[in-house]
Amino acid sequence: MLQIDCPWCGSRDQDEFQCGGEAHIVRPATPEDLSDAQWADYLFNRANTKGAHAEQWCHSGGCRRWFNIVRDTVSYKISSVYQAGASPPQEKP
Amino acid sequence: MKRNRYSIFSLARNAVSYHRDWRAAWRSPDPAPSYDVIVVGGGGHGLATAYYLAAEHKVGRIAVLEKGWIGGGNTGRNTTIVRSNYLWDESAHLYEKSLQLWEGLSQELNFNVMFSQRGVMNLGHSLQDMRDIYRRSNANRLNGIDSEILSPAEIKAMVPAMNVSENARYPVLGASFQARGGVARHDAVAWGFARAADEHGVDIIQNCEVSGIFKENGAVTGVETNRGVIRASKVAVVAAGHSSVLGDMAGLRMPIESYPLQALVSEPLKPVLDTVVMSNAVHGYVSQSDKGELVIGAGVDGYIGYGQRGSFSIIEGNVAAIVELFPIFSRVRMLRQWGGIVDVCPDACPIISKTSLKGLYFNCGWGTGGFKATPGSGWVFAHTVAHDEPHALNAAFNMERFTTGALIDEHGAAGVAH
Amino acid sequence: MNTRFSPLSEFTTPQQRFGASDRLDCWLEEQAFLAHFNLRGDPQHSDFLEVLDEQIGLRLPLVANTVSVSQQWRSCWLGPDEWLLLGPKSKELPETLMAGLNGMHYSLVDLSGGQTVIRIGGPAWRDVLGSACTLDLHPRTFEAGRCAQTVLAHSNVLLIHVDADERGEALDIVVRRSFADHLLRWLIDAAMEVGFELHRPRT
Amino acid sequence: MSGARRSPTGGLIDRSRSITFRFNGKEYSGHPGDTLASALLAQGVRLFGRSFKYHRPRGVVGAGAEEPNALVQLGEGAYSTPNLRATQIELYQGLTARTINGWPSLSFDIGSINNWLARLLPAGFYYKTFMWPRSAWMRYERHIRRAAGLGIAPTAPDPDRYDKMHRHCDVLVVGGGPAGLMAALAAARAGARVILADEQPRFGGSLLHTDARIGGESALDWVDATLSELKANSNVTLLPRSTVTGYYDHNFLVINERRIHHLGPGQADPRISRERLWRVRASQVVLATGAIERPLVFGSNDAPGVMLCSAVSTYIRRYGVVPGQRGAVFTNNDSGYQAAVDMAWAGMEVNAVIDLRPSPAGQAVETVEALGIPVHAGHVVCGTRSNAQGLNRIELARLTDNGSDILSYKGLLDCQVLAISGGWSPTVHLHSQSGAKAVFDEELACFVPGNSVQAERSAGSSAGTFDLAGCLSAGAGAGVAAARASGWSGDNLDIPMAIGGQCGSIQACWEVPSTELDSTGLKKFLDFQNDTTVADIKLAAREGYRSIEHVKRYTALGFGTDQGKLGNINGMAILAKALGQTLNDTGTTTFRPNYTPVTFGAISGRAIGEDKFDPIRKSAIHSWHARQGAEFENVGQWKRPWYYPRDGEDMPTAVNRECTATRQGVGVLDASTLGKIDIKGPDAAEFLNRLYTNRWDKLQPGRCRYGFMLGEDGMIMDDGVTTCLGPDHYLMTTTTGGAAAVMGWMERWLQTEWPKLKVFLTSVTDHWSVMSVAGPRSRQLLEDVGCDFDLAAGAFPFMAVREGSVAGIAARVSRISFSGELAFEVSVDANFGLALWEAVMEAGHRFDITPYGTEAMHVLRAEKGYVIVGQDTDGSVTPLDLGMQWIVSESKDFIGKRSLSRSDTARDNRKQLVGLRTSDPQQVLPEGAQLVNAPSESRPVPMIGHVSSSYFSANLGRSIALALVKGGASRMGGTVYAQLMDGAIVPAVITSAVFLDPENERQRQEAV
Ligand SMILES: Cc1cc2nc3c(=O)[nH]c(=O)nc-3n(C[C@H](O)[C@H](O)[C@H](O)COP(=O)(O)OP(=O)(O)OC[C@H]3O[C@@H](n4cnc5c(N)ncnc54)[C@H](O)[C@@H]3O)c2cc1C
Ligand SMILES: NC(=O)c1ccc[n+]([C@@H]2O[C@H](COP(=O)([O-])OP(=O)(O)OC[C@H]3O[C@@H](n4cnc5c(N)ncnc54)[C@H](O)[C@@H]3O)[C@@H](O)[C@H]2O)c1
Ligand SMILES: Cc1cc2nc3c(=O)[nH]c(=O)nc-3n(C[C@H](O)[C@H](O)[C@H](O)COP(=O)(O)O)c2cc1C
Ligand SMILES: [Zn+2]
Repeated sequence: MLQIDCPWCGSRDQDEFQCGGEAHIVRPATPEDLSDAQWADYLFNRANTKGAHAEQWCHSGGCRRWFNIVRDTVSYKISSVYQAGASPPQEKP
Repeated sequence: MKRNRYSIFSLARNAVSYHRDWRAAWRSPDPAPSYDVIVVGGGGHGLATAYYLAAEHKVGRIAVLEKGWIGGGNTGRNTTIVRSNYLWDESAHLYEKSLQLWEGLSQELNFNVMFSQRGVMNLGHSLQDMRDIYRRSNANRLNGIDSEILSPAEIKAMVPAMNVSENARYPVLGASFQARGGVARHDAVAWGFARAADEHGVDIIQNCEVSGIFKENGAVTGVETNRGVIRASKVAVVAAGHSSVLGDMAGLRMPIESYPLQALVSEPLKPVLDTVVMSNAVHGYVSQSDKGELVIGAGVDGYIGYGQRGSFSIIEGNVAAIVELFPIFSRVRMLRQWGGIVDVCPDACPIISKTSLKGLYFNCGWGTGGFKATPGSGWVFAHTVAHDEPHALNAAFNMERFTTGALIDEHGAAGVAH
Repeated sequence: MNTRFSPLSEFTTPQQRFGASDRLDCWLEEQAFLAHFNLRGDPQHSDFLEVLDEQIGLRLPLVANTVSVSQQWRSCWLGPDEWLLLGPKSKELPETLMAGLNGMHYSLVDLSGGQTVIRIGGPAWRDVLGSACTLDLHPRTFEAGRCAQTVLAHSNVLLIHVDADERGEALDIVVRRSFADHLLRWLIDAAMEVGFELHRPRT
Repeated sequence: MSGARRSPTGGLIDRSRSITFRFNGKEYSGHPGDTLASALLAQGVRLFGRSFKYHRPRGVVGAGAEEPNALVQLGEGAYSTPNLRATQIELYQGLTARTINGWPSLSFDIGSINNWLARLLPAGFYYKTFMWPRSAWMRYERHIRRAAGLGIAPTAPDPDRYDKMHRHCDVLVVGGGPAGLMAALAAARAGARVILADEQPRFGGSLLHTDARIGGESALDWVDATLSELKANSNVTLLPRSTVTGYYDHNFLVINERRIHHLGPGQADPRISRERLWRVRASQVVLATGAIERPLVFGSNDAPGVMLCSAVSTYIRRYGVVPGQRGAVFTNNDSGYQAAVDMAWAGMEVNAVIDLRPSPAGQAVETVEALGIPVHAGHVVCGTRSNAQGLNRIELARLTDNGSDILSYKGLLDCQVLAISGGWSPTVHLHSQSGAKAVFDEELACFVPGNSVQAERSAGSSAGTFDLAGCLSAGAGAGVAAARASGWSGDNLDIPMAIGGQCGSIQACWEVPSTELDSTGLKKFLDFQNDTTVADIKLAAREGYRSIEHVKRYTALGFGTDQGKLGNINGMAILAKALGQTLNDTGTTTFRPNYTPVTFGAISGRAIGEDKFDPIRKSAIHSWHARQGAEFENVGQWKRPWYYPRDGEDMPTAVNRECTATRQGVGVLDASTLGKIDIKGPDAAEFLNRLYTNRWDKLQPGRCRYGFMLGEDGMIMDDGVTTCLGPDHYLMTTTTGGAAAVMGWMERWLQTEWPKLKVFLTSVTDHWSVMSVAGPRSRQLLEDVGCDFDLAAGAFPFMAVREGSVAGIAARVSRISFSGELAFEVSVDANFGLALWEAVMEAGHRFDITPYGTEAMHVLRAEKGYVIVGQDTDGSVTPLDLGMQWIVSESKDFIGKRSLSRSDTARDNRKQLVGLRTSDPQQVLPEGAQLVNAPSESRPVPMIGHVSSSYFSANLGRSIALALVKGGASRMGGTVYAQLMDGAIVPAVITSAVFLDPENERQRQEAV
């Protein structure tokens, strides 16, 4: 039962949120230029990381804003929250 | 490697010697430096693959590498529903092959896997559910798979505990029913395959985690493990929730995400439910184990997770769904809940395929519904590995389908995918 | 001329009151026919804020989950570029506001028919709400000037702290029309235990 | 014999009042404050049940949550509840309970024959047999199922209610013993918001059964004083009868409060829930859950009368029960001596303290010896003998000096109550559930909490601190630390002086040695509920089941309703020894919720039943439909009128009537449930271009257009009509079921992928009531209703939109049609929806206006070949498959476009939408019917598609169907066969999917 810090509303129960999966997958600018395999990679392949995973969430039961978090997919601990469009914070050394 | 054969007679014989003389069901050998085939993952599918490789394809030296204890993955934590009434031809034929293997599995393995053909019911709660049920049942019949459509009255007669009242929030309008479907004793499936594979000389190596895959010139050459390097020219990965992790080791990107899927059991009860009941719309499924617990499950958490646990709110929704369908279970108590890591493909169908790397094979993506496929999956995968070519039954379940678009989408019409 | 029906005007329940005579610790009523407008715009754009201030005397709250109040309007933060303007009964927004906003990227949408407000008060309102609400409603954290969107009994709602109703502290629950009946039913069920009174809609 | 086994004084029971109750049909009495177990013990009952596998007679072993044996079926009828522990049932007047296992009766149980067959039934025997003949398993299974299972599910719906409560707190303290009370006090004094939960009806924990003193007063007085301070603090919530059952991620904990169990069925105020599930987010958690005493493992250690020392003390001190006449103690540590003292205090004859340590010494020993009780050091109990009432003798033996073997047998000792103590197992359940790993402490001979992974700390005996003074100060320390960690600055508390409750050394003993082979001698039970014995564990290890998890599953160790609270650690230690491992190597099995079982009702809370399981969404016109006797259809969460039967009509008659009336006169449909999204901003058209397959940049204000939305995989996701309301301003409609998903989808693209697009979205679904007025008379009707703009075709063309007033209500009217008729969709502020509807109905009298429901709507649109997303599409259908190339723009990119050119998606002979005409016009194909080219008896029959929509069309006087057929577009006029479930084979001809008015003259109809 995650408790997620919405960058706007603060800490809320996971049931107010919706996960949008892996973050930072950019839609190709000109899909027509892609091979079928490249398109399939964009469409279906996912890092599915065991460990620190950058993912998109939407505060759908609250402010309806999308944002990103880095969450450990084993411990479920959330190490950072940042706004949509921002790049993931650097790993601490 | 002759084992004790299991039977009532051997049981009686051993009783005389106070059960001192039972041999180990499977050995616990140290890994050899190399094998012909390494199977990564000691779940039901991996063990079945090893068994059929040895028993049917006479592959000589096989090892199953399991990072924990065999059957400790999804095989040991699923709700054990077995059925073959899938919508699309490709899946229907594959699962039906599996169901046929189930029907003789205890004898084949000489291990009672308690396959109980008590029937599986998929409820329909909306007009669209009923259309889908007709479509799927009709297709099943034409594919040679048994299927019936039940009216609410027929459902009530089979499952008196169910509320089929018209006043329910989502009334039961009917159901599809596969009488040959049912449940099995999940642990026994892993153990039975392990014992039978061991009998054919397969080395089952537990506490052996694969941490790297070696390749040379586009072909696989072995694996790195916490118990040293083990060589093989064929590596068959059957790692379920960890498929992406292994794919990553080989440099493959996979169309897989791993989600927490939970299940729970009630305290044991005297028999009260004689068949398996699944509902997509009310979202839950339930059967009663031979020990008497209600075994209950629902859907995955909405985010990936490797923690073998999920969120409580899923459990709440799941239990509410069961009480909604079975109001008399309200005073029954939940004993235990747990989770597994299910590997989900975009089209809710598995991958049983060669890869771009020679000698590397993947069997994964079974998601929330691969227990029923255990023998069939092992059978076709063994064929694929032995012949370096898929069997007709798994040809469609290749990786290329994500490129060509020839998905086999079982989301829409197959009901809850268990 | 034409009869209006608020989302809960036809609400029926066997009980309008429930509780031992000594205990009616919660009351509920619909605040029907308020003016609801959803406003979107860029708060970085100083003109945008100014127009609102000038035209309807509202300083939009820029702090998340807070409310600002003017003579006639309450404005609730819904998102970094989104607010709910709640006005008195069927209040229209002045044409001049639209005119003022013209040329800016904004959106001002009338939702008056699509939402209503259930006001809940009485000494036990927090417990009644606690049965469904995952937010921390403790007075230490949810106090005057606060609002919050959340999910209540499967319904998306906006909660607004009401500081100075003549009957004491209360809470306004803004809920979509089609969910209002369900939500009120749920709240009444939750309020059984503390005893409740269902007031006629305030229109 | 009432009160025969009560001590004359003492105990926390109300001796002034008596309660009668029934157990196994017999009437007994007890006192308020009793549990069912204590009351029965006080009445001399020793036999509580039969064991699961061998059906051995069993009595009470414990006094709380750890009890494995004394399970009962409580109550009758709808109140009947299976598998409750007698040790946790508070006695109430009129209680009835029955034993769970034992047939035909508890004292004579036929199943006990299994006891004699035991040798044939080692762990896992069923995996080895019941395999022949192959078909027989189902028969065997029926018998196995009947023999298994514990209690009986109720047979009627639950009359009680359940609810939930959400709370946030600074500090949640679990357990209200000395450690927990001190923790709560410390945190509360620091100002923190505190919840203190204990599963018992009273706070005090083990202090409820000691003679210890705290701060110069009796422990109970200290408890009372502490509680009154906590009660007076408004930041403290005290939850008795509340078990913390689950510890989840991010410090989310679930508490199961039992609110009325103790009153008996039907006795409580019906407004009060039976159970409440507290959902708590705690900033910090203090686990003061105490410790559970471990049994010692020896031959026939399951005889009724063998009880934990702490249970014996509890029954005596807390319940004033004298559990027997002659007692003895068997222990490996000091704490067991207290039971001897307590038994003597209660007037029992205490024959011996058997201590397996070679030379126990110290205060405990002295006290016992002072009472004249012989202490047999270096001795063990190696077996028991029972009569019909349970334990009557124990067999003693002397250990060798190193303690590993039996040196000699010392004969039998009379004994009805054998109090045993094998040491203590800290209750690390919640700690472990939180994700932490308990570690084995050799010195304490128990698992203790390891490193925390969540904001949690253990204190008191749950952390391995077994002396009272230590528990008090550990609790206080944990409370202050927790308060500080949650942002409060608390002072350290003064720790009151504790007298009593010391603890001494322990000599670990996991199994009392015996000379015979385990499997031949008396059974040594580990898991009483599942009849798992030491021999079973050793057998499992021999058979290669080496992981503790395998052993658990093979032997059922810890699988019971007590989840191994009593026996697991002994079992793990025995396995470790069999494998030559340390206990830390072997490890524990995984601790999972629930700590104790939780009622399904409580987990569901309020969210069950017709009006709470899921919201019922209603349109503003719903009440009118209901008054008309409409039958409703669930569409998503909405209730939509399905059809409106008139006096006694059946569904087909009603639907036919609605369909013909609409095509011939005028019909009205409540279309309010469609999703509606207001789209505004300079980039709105560009955004629509990206979302929809067709182009939107040329759509003029006042006009609307139909569009398809695809997933990025190229498959149809949703459809609807979007209107251009003005420059940069659009109103999109979506399907009823898809509304929320589409809105979410659009927001997501905007916010995450295209944040530079200046577009604002607002859901306005609920704001608008929409009625579709359709049919040749619709224009006239609207004129009659009163419309302040020109409805004439020239002024108001097809696919145009007008704003104005209808029936005096501000309205937006669109000339769009899903029925293929001349139609107007009128939208008004939903507060006026009903008024508009009534005005239209009123004016419609003249035209015999007919309201129609979703079924007629489906027929009408099917006559026109219009698809319904989700019915005629299933996630594998593209617009091209529907033959709608015209809607797919070549000249721009849109979501999903790239997928359409993949080899499989671009293939020719994909399944394509066609119409079907059965040769018998009266025959309506079932929806979902499979189509084949050549019907056949042999299986599998290759299938080429299926029927997605099928109706009888009253307007056409025949059946019509839409189907997806392989290569269907190029097979017009060809015949296919539906080979149905019932074996029937129905030929049908492939036609265009448009059955009526292919030129669209009716809907465009420019003059009436
Ligand atoms: C709660 C739940 C309910 C379910 N219900 C049903 C149902 O009712 N019916 C149904 O048909 N299916 C069901 N399923 C799905 C089913 O359990 C799985 O599809 C199936 O068991 C998969 O079997 P497997 O052998 O492929 O995977 P697993 O049993 O998970 O085996 C994979 C093994 O690989 C091992 N492994 C992973 N990484 C490595 C590595 N690096 N090195 C070595 N070993 C590794 C793992 O430890 C694991 O033992 C359910 C699943 C869950 C979780
Ligand atoms: N002599 C010994 O060796 C020995 C051994 C163990 C304990 N003790 C004595 O026992 C006392 C221990 O004090 P303590 O405070 O640590 O424990 P405690 O046993 O007094 O209290 C623990 C409390 O936690 C409650 N509890 C446990 N799990 C719970 C759950 N999941 N949810 C809600 N409540 C739960 C129990 O009902 C109990 O009331 C001391 O007095 C100590 O001396 C002595
Ligand atoms: C079909 C099935 C039935 C189960 N029945 C029980 C049961 O009766 N008692 C029990 O304690 N656990 C039962 N379990 C749950 C297991 O104890 C365990 O939780 C599960 O296998 C997952 O393993 P883990 O919890 O050790 O991670 C059952 C599991 C399955 C899959
Ligand atoms: Zn937010």
